Amino acid sequence: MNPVLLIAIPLLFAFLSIMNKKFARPLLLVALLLDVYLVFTISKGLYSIGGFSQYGINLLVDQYSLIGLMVVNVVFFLTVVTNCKEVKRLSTVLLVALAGVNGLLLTNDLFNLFVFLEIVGISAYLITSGNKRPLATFNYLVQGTVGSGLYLLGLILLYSMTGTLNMALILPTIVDKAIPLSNLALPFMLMFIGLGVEAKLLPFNSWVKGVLQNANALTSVLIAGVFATTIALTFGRLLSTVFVLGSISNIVLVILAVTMLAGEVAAFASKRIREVLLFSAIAQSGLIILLFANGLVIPAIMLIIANIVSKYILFTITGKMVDGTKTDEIESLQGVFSKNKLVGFAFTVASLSVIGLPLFFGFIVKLNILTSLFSQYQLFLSALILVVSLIEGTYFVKLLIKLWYSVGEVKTFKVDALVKVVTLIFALGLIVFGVYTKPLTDSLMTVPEEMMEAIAERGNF
Amino acid sequence: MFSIELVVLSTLLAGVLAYIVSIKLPKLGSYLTILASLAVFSVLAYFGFNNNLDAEVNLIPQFVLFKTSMFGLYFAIIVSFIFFMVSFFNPYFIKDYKYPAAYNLFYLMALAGTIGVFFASNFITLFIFFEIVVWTSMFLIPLGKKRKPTVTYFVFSTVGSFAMLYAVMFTFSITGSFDLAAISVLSGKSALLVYILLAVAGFAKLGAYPFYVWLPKVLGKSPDPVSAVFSGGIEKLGAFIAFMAILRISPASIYLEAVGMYLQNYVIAIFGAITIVVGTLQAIRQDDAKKLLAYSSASNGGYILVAIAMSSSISLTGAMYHILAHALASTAAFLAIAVVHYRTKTTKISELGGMIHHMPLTYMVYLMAIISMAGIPPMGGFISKWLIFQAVINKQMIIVAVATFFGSIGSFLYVFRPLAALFLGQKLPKYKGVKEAPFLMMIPLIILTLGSFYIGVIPNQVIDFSNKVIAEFGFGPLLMNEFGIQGANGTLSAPIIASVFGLGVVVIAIIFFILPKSRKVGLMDTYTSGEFIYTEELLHYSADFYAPFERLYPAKPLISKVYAMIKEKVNELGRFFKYWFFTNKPEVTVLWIVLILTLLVWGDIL
Amino acid sequence: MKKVLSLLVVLALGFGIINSLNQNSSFPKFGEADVSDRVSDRYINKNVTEENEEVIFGEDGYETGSSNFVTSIVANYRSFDTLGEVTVLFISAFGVALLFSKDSKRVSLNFKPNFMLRVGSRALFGLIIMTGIYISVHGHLTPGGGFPGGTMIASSILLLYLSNDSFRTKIKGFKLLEGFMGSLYVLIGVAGIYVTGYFLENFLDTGVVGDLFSAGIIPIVYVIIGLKVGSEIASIIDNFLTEEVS
Amino acid sequence: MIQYASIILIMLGLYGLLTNRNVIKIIISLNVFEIGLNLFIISVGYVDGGLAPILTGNSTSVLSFVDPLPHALVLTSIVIGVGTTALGLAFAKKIYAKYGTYEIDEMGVE
Repeated sequence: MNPVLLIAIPLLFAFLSIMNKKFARPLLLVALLLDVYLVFTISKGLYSIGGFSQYGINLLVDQYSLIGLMVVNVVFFLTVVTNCKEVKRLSTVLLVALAGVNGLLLTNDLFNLFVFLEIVGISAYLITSGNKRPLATFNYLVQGTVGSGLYLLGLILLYSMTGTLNMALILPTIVDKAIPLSNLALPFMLMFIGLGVEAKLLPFNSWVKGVLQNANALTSVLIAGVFATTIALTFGRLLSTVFVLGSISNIVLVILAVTMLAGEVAAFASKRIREVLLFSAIAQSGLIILLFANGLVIPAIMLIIANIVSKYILFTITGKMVDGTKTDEIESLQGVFSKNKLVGFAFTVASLSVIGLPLFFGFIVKLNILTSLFSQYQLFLSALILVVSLIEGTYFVKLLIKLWYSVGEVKTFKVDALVKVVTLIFALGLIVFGVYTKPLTDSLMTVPEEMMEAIAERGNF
Repeated sequence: MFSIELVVLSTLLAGVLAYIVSIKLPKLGSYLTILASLAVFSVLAYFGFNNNLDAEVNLIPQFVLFKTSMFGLYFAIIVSFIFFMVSFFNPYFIKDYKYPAAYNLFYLMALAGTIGVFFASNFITLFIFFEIVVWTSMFLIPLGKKRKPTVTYFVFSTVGSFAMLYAVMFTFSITGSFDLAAISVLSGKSALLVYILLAVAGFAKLGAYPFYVWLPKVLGKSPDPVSAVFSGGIEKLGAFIAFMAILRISPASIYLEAVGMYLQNYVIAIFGAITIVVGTLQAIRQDDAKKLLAYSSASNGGYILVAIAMSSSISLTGAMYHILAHALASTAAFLAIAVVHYRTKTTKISELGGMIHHMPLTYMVYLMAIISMAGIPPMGGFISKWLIFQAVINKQMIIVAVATFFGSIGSFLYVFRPLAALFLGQKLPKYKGVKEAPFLMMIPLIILTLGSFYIGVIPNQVIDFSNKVIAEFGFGPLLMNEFGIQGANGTLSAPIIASVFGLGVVVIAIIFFILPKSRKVGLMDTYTSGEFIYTEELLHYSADFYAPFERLYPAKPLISKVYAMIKEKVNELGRFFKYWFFTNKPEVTVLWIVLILTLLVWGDIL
Repeated sequence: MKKVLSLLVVLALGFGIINSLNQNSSFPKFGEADVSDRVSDRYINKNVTEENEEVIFGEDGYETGSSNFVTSIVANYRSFDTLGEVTVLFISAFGVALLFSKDSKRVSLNFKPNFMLRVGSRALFGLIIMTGIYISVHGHLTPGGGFPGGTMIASSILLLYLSNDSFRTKIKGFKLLEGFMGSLYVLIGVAGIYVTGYFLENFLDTGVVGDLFSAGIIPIVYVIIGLKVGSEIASIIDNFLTEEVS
Repeated sequence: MIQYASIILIMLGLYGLLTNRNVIKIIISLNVFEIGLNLFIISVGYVDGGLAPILTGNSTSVLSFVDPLPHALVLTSIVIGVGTTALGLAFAKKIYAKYGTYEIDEMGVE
């Protein structure tokens, strides 16, 4: 199957959906189902659009994008299914967002990536507009536009130096033309910042709080789960196959380290559950990009998978909880899980996995991260990661204990059976992967090699 | 043959089973915990003593590897025994818990975790099980009334386990191996780093200075069986790690001629000494019986550290012995207090009195336990302390010696407080109908006391075992014969001391029974010169028991202020970041972008 | 104070960037770009898939057949970008509608079109829409194309819009047109997969360079884009103009 | 060095974003930023004496043309800019509906 259908089908359905509003939601569900089906049937390879080999736009399906597509499409599907009520008039937007997300993961062209970045960005603005906080969304829009503008500036500088936009050709061209690293610092930094805005990296992420602190389950899972994962994967591909960090690696590492630390510390100081989760998400994305920047692709992907699953559970349940109890102050949510044990179980498993305790997937990920960091002899970074995860563990434990044990009266909230089932399955998945990870690690083994293959082939067929 | 893997897995499985059963029948589930921990203990003891444990791993995937060692076995048997003993209390307390099923699950999971730690063959296994113990036991704490200690426990435990993880990973990055033996290969600065980190891990878990503040919080506020398990069992993980760190790593450092040991060991000994002193001082001040015992646990951890740091045959035997003796005695003491708590619903010493009339057996158990903890013959604690004193004097460590003796004398003071005020003292009217412990609770109480007594009278078997253990670390055996242990400055003959002591008891008993009985007075029959008393509670025997001490120094450890400050600083930093980075202003982002780019483009010139 | 500081920082950055671009040996100086070294060289010579040294006006058999190189890139070599771009516009237009239809009710224009506007717009309407369609259709031959053409179409509709209140109510068909054109674009792309194996492949005869009926699917795509952009811009305007904050 | 004028335009846009606290002005600054960007992109493809990239009459592709690719990219970039501007204005209108002002400072703390 041609992977372009992953993008074309949602787009087609999006165009069709505005003709009659009634069909929008069914079309969305059908498109999602088709995409989920397609993801599991497409085969690896380089697919050209229009048949212009490496001179045109290509879609690259390797193990990396395949894993990303599977995770993102499945979670996207489940998010929509479990939040069917909130979808309402957003169906068309979600269809376009789906196309954008798949495009970001598939594309092998820098400018095409920019276009999809805009598509995803604009759909994200619209998705968050449901929060009734136009100023926050406007803020997001301004920052997103500046970010993608900077990305475009960096891209055009890169184009003028290398003469190509094909991601697989950039690195070989740099080598061929012997472009000095100092000349590449500016374009790569611009692109890094541009993507950093979307990836929630620290100095560029003042939009996150406004957008996510009042988000419902659908919005928060999409923004913090699906979109964040997509951006992280895209970022990861750029960092591992296109960017030559060279002289800017110090700035980049400082930015990422500060992101991690600030996210966790801010979460520690937060009193509201959605704030806690969103700051934790910021810190996690900092860590993910940090791993990519250090060339640790496999641990990064594992972390991404662990993250999207646990973020799905945490944000969905939190969304439902806030909907039901009309508050997101942790103090007034005390003991909510004593009436919703199954949901509480899923939430607990997800948080324990995020903390990185054994028997859960997060632990395996943490172990992998540290082993790889230490094999690079990154003593300071790994110490920082440990300190940060101590802070993270502290506030998550605090949160868990508060949510399980009440002091006064207990608020209740209702959760659909479907949400219960899905979160429970995800939670069990975290446990299963935490105990038996071999299939996953095996399938990740080939990722770095395959990523480099397209470069070695110079984007040829 | 019985494989360790099977023990661990079946314990986990039993936990799940107990969980499922307890959803409907919590009490039945708690009986299951008794059976399961009995099974674990007996399997370990039986196959362990016969050298018949199988370390092979077939079912658990990935990094997990086991090995058998006398060292691990010693700990495993003690801890599983403690878990088994405490489990007898579970059926009585289970109904008080908010989530009884979870209690049963986590109880057995924590047991499985500890067994895994003690038999781990590589550091990854060790760490995995260590962390399992941390989080499962963490969830046992809030089942009682208080939630806050959970976080405290998590933080301190995680500091320890992360220090260990860092050490493990660091060792791995140098030696390329996760094997436990790999740390011995290290040398120079890296060895010192790993040594310090592992020591921190041990300190944190054992509750040594400066990490001891979690002990009173957790042990004082947890459900009673949990406190007992922590004090007697889980805390010993710290000793296990400390043993490995101090004995397996030999960083090059200054050799102190005066005391005949390396600087780093001396530092550890000093920290142990501080722990002893601080723990003792705080314990004297506590009004809550459980908190008091918690501080005493901390100070006993100090003894173990001092003993390990001196690393000689006699001191290590002392450490091993002390681990066992303290596990037995402190579990017994905690369980005795648990009985009191169960019957009277309070652990405040000042609210209790005269319990000896209601529960004489519990009183006896407690008495024997504190005798052991204070190091008085004929209990196990006496022998261990004697060994440690011998080693200290032998090494001529003045400061440490002073601290250990101070701790020993101090322990008279603090164990006497609950004894005198809680069990003895005057009966309070409100506890009129209070009865003796239920039958099932009596079993562990009696067994623990007898065990404590046994090792105090006949130390040979334990020393035999511990000789095998220290041989694994390359130390020669401690000499002994049927009558006594050969110390540096003399021989200790436990049976003789015990019989002399027994004789004394008999004589006193005869005197006590022959002499005329004293007049029994009313419950609150306090009097003062002609005045009518309105607030008779204040004049009760147990009120303001150690008032002079309480005036001397504050009840809260000074170090806890430091921790509170750290927490406040992190909070402040968080607010700072929230204010500067997460404001809802687009220009902040733009400003940062501009600044970073400016830094980049001018970076070469500036 | 804030302004001065901002100015200083921004100036520093601006000169820094200019300075670093100036010193950057790999970045071609203005006007010295070496096109032969870039991928565009292939686009100009139309030899991405076939070997030919030069493209001559009035001959046939080239891979795209568009005499406007920019168009050949926009609608053929990088047509996928254009699809994405159309999607961006589409989702923006939809978003504007989504945002406005939420909490305020629709009201009509709040001014009465005067005589000049009514007559003038009728006169101009035809001219503008003709120009718009011409530009769209000749996108592969002359500067312009679907986007400017579409915008012109939209502006002609805007004129009618302003001059005739009753016209406004009739144009519900925009959505249909927009959706239909978008779907058509995607379907042409998908058709490519089944005709030749590549999405958005130029599967029609490319004809003679310079002819109106040449360049395969490029003019078709551009007409689609023109109509789509026109209807989208019109619907954005519609939303902004008729929306009264209530 | 006409090319650097576009950089100055970009900087002007950033300056506007830094100093303005009015929603509409922010959108205008954003547009200035984008225009600078687009000009810069086109300038990258300029060749001294190059023809507009359209074949006319009997010309052949051997002649020197300016780089057509940046033109195509700019086309996309402009359209995307239009989309975001439209959306930004829509949000501005929503903000006005909610707060009754375009000045961010007058909206109070959210």
